[in-house]
Amino acid sequence: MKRTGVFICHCGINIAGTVDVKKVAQELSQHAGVVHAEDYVYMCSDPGQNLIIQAVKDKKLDHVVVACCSPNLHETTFRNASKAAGLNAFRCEIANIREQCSWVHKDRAKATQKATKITKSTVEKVRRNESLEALSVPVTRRALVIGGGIAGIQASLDLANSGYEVILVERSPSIGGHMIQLSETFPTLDCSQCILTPKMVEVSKHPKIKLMTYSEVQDISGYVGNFKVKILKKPTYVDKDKCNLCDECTKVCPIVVPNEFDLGLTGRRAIYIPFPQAIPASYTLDIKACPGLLPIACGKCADVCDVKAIDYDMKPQIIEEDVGAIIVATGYDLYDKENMAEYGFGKIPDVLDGLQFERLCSASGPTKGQILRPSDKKEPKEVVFIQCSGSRDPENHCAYCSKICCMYTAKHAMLYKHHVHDGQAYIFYIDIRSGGKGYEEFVQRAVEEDGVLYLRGKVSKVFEENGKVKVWGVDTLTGKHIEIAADMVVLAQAMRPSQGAQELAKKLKLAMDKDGFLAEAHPKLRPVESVTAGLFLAGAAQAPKDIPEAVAQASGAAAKAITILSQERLYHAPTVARVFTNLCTGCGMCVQVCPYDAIALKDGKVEVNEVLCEGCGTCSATCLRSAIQVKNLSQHQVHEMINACLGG
Amino acid sequence: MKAEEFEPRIVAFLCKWCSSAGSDLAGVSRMEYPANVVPIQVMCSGSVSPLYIFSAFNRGADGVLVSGCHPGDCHYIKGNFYARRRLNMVKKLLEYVGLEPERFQMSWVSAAEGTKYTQIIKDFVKELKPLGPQTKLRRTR
Amino acid sequence: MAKIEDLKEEARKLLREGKVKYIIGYGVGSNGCMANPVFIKRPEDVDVLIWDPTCVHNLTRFLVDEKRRKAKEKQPDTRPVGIIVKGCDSRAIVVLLQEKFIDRKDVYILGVSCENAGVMDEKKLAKKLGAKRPRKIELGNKGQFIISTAEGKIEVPAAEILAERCLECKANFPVIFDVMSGDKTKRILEKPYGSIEQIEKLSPEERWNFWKAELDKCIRCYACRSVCPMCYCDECVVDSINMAVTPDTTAEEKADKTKWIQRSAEFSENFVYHMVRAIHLGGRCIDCGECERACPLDIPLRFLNKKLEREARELFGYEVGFDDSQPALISCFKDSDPEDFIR
Amino acid sequence: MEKILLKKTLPQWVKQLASYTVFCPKKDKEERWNYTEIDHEGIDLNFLNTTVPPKKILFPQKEIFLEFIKTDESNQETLEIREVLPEKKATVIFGVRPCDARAAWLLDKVFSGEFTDPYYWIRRNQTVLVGLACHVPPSENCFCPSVEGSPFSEEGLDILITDLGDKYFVKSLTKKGEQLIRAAKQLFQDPQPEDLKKVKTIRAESVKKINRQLKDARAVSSKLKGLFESPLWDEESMSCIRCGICTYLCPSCHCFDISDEVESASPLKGNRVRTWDTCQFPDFTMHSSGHNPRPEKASRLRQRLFHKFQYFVETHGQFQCVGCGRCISLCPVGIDIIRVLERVNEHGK
Repeated sequence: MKRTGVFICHCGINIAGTVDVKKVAQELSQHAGVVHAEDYVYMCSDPGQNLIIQAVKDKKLDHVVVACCSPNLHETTFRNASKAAGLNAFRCEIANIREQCSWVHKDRAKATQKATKITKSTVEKVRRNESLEALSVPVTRRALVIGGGIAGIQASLDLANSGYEVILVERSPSIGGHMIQLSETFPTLDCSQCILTPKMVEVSKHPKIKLMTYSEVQDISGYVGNFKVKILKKPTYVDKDKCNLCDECTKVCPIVVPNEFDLGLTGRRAIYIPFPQAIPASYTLDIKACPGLLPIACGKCADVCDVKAIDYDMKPQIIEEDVGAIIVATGYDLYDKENMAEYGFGKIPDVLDGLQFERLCSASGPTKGQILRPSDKKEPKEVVFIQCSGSRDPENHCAYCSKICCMYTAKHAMLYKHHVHDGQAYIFYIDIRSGGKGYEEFVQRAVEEDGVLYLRGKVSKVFEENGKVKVWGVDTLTGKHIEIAADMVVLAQAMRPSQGAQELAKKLKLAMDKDGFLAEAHPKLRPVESVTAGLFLAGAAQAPKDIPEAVAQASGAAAKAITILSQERLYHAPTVARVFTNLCTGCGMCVQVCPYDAIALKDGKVEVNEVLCEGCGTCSATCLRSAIQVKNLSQHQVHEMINACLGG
Repeated sequence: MKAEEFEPRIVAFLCKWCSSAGSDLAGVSRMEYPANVVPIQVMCSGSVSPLYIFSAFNRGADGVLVSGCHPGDCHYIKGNFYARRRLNMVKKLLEYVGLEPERFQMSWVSAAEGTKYTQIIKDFVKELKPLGPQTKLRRTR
Repeated sequence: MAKIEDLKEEARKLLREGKVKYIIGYGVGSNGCMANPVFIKRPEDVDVLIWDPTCVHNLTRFLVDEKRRKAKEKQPDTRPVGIIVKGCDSRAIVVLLQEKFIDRKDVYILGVSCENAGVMDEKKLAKKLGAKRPRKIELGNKGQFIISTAEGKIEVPAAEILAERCLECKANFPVIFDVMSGDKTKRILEKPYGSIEQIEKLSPEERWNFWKAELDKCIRCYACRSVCPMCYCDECVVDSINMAVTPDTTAEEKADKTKWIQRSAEFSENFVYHMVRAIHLGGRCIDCGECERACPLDIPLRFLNKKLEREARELFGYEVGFDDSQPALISCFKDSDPEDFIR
Repeated sequence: MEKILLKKTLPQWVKQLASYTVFCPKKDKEERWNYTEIDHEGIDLNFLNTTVPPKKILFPQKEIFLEFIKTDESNQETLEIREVLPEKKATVIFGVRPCDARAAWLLDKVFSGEFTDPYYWIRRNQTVLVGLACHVPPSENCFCPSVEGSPFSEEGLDILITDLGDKYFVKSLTKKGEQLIRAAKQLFQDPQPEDLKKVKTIRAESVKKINRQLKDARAVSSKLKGLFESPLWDEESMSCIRCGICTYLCPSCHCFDISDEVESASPLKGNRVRTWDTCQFPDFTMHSSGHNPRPEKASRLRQRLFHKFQYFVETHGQFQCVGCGRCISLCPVGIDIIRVLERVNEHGK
């Protein structure tokens, strides 16, 4: 006969105030298999825990139930106490009679009755628990970072500098992300490239970092501490070790396509280097643009390459890597101008988005830092900046606030004034959100020092009219209709999860929020962890962020990853699914429903990979023959709990 | 027994991560609701077998509630989607054989929805009272 | 028109060439005019095979026995088993394949089309004939049944004595087969769920009284699950023997096993049994009607399964028994699955 | 005592039996005959035979033996046990077919002897069986003469009624039977010679009408012994689906299981019950070790026939089969006890 001990906590008056703990103890003492039942004012206190330890020893208890607060709070406390008394941790269970009983009821009799039932059902459960030891697995002490923007770069460097090998995967030919496109950064106005390139170089030179540009994560398997990753390395057709950056190839290349780096404000050749400081410093042959290699249609680039760096026979490679932790920093894209019906569907040449304007301002940009409007390369004298373009508009566009637009628009207006002193900058805004160190001061500076004109209100229409860009809006403060014949309009487009992030998220089994940003495990307490163990989030992939935030989160993610990588072995809850082989017919339904691919068919029966299994039990509800059940929460245990709940 | 005296006995299967946490939150926020529900914490609504529901009614439950995470919020990614399918079939079956539809209910309650949990229990109890004790499926003797 | 001769020829060939272990088919029975399952091992016995409207059985049930037998054999004979299947039976094979219970190479499927008819319902026939005793029943070429009795031949429009399930059959010809006799004549169903609509339209209380009366009758002979090809579990979850016993299982553990239902054939227990069976057949039942036919007390079990078949189709667009590559109803989902019943 | 009762006065007779619970076959809505409690208006002996034999009244599918309550106040265990005996109520079953009555007579043998079964005997002794001789075989598959019964056999009956058209020939065979007649003696007249003559002819006729037979059952029974290991069982059981129809609905099958049905685990409370069980269920012989001595359906079919035609003959000198034909008519896969036994006849020496 099992010998169960029950301990009822008063929690001061938190429980005893509404639940008659003495009565509960007395009822439980009569419950079959309960050989000890007592109540105490604070079970979680040292004397309280000692009561348990003492009773286990004196009464030779083999199971313990503590009726107290939610298991989320003190389960560990009491399981450790039971351990100290010589029991296996899983011989102890918590009956939640506070949050789910005493705190939500007033009627003393009813609350007491309910507390009794909850405790009884917990007794029925615990007495059928088995002793379990945590599962442990060795850790692969390397990390994978997906995305070579500022967040990915920062995370990689932090990991590498802590002594862990890092594989940094970037899908475009160079790392640097959007930050490298920026001209200056708020609120300090220091040059973006100047502060980023040193980090990029550090990455490329770092012995612990294996940089894989022009590559994409194809498939991922395994589990925290032991992931297997398949990475597709796209062919660049240029051997970057041979290439001496002489730039002869681009001169002879007959093909011109829009240049992504300048967001189409300039063109590039089919063979190209994204930008001078690109890392890795090498050329890439864009096979989509190239007239073709099978058969070789042009071949000029190869002809002029003295160092024979160009290799048309380069093939895509699949590279497999083992890692213990993964940081996802896939960043953002701007919400496409073409979605903005009211602002001319992006068809008006002098209506730019924020990033295009950055390029215009940038010293390395298409205009070498002069602000000239695309249509006629004239200096715009009146520029209208429109905030919340596509943001905060649940009806038509994105419901959320893209967070950084207020600041960079202020920066844009300011930069414009620094370039065009006699120009006028207007900013249409809904609100100005300038929370952050030095941010509000920055906005004030734009207004006071640079005379930027802020107009509160939404722009209703933007259209071309004899060489000007007409902007119709309303100043909601004066209620006046406003019409501006601008030379140029800059839209602060909303931030969206970067292209293809969704597909990747599916491969990684990452949850996404309704807007497609990656979901964190807990909005407050676990902001850099994903719901899947071993996967961490950094940068704008998780939500719109400015640079300092992205960098901070990246370092946070790196630190979180290190908590895994720094371990010899990882421990995993042993309450996992178990197969009753004699009942299994191998129908494979459980294999299909398992969210973690933890179940596999092997000669007509299923097997559980205990390390992959998270113990959700969906398999057991699916199995028609109860042939697979979760340890310590078996269908039999639930069945007995049901009986106890219904007072029988 | 008169409806107003009758106190329905309800078993509630709450998933650990959302609904049980939501119920905890209701407690932390000291919301009040009737004491008719005895909760059983399961890992995921996806683990609630139809056997549990039939068995609960067989042992005399007046009502059974299954509550899990909102679609997309499942701690186990998709367990609640399977639950939604499976238990929809159970509900249709029970109604088909003539059990009062009110007696078996399902809800999505997130860890942040203490208020919603409270409301669901209040409504559930309110709807069950006029029905009186569930004697149809209950084991006699 | 389906000809048994074609199948006999094929069967003889298979047995002669040793391509199959044996052939499961229909033969003349000794209980009235009803056919019986027969198991033919030698080519010379093939002549006992018959095909007529009394071939009601779903022979795929015997593939379950075959698998159990094979599992026990030291050097199992891996040749396939030949089996004669109607449209509904063939859907059972699809589900068995889908659930990996059998392998396609384990069966050689001799399909036979019910064409515009199907199989007859013993009770309807008895009503029709009154005192007369049927000796033989054949399908006439005008879709009528020709019944030979001691008092001479009677012709009856098939529809009048067809089994209810045949009148609601989705595909009255095999959907999977190695050889098939007969034409793929698709019957147009004006009321695919006619039989259950009469219950659906009742008030909850009337429905309750109906099922209470029916399930009260159950004596738990378990003919329903025994005759069902989908009830291939080695142990049914409602049987309290359902536990893995090892030499070191203690007596206490043996006593402490899940008893979802008690042995007494009382309503409350019968109810749980039949509900569990219905749910477990949801998205798996191919409506061969065997459970209902086998029931010695005529509990209309088909009404339970047909209802869930309908729900599976209308709620989830799930069709049973046509595609062995699709996942089972409850092991997949759509984001768009209805949740109007959820708060 | 032999009497004549006018058909139209049958209800009046039943009316006189107010002190009894009266059963008689009634059609359920699926048109199956079923023994149902009736009042005198409900009486009607115009029926074939019931699906469930009258054994369900003498040997119900569920019988509570005892109730137990175990309380456990901090290790002070107290166990309280109360015997539950069948409720006392005089019962009459009208319209018992001679075969089913004969089965009851076989059950009597099973439940008496060294250990008499109180539960069975309380029910048996308080029940009067009023039989109805068979003019025409109630079932296609009747074969009672082949197993030493007959359409008008009297074993197990208290009264045998023979239908003479507008009147019944009522013969009482026991004290219980006579009491039943005395309860309404004014309704009964003494039979005329022509009545007796008519009874004779009807009986002679009725045997002829039976269209199934098993030749030389005794020989079969002696041949069985040699066939324990015969391949015959495999062949004949191929189509068996291991359901319980043939045995649950057999009037003479009587195997049962005893189990504790727990109402509440704490305090431990429940009943010890006897329920029907059948040798055709795989778990019938399942050991708690998991070992099953009769794992194959072949061995289970063999058991059924050996029990009926050999073991029972050895212990009680009778076949444990009364030829009602239910197992043949109701078997979903047409396993035919006559055919199997005929094959035994061919095979055995």
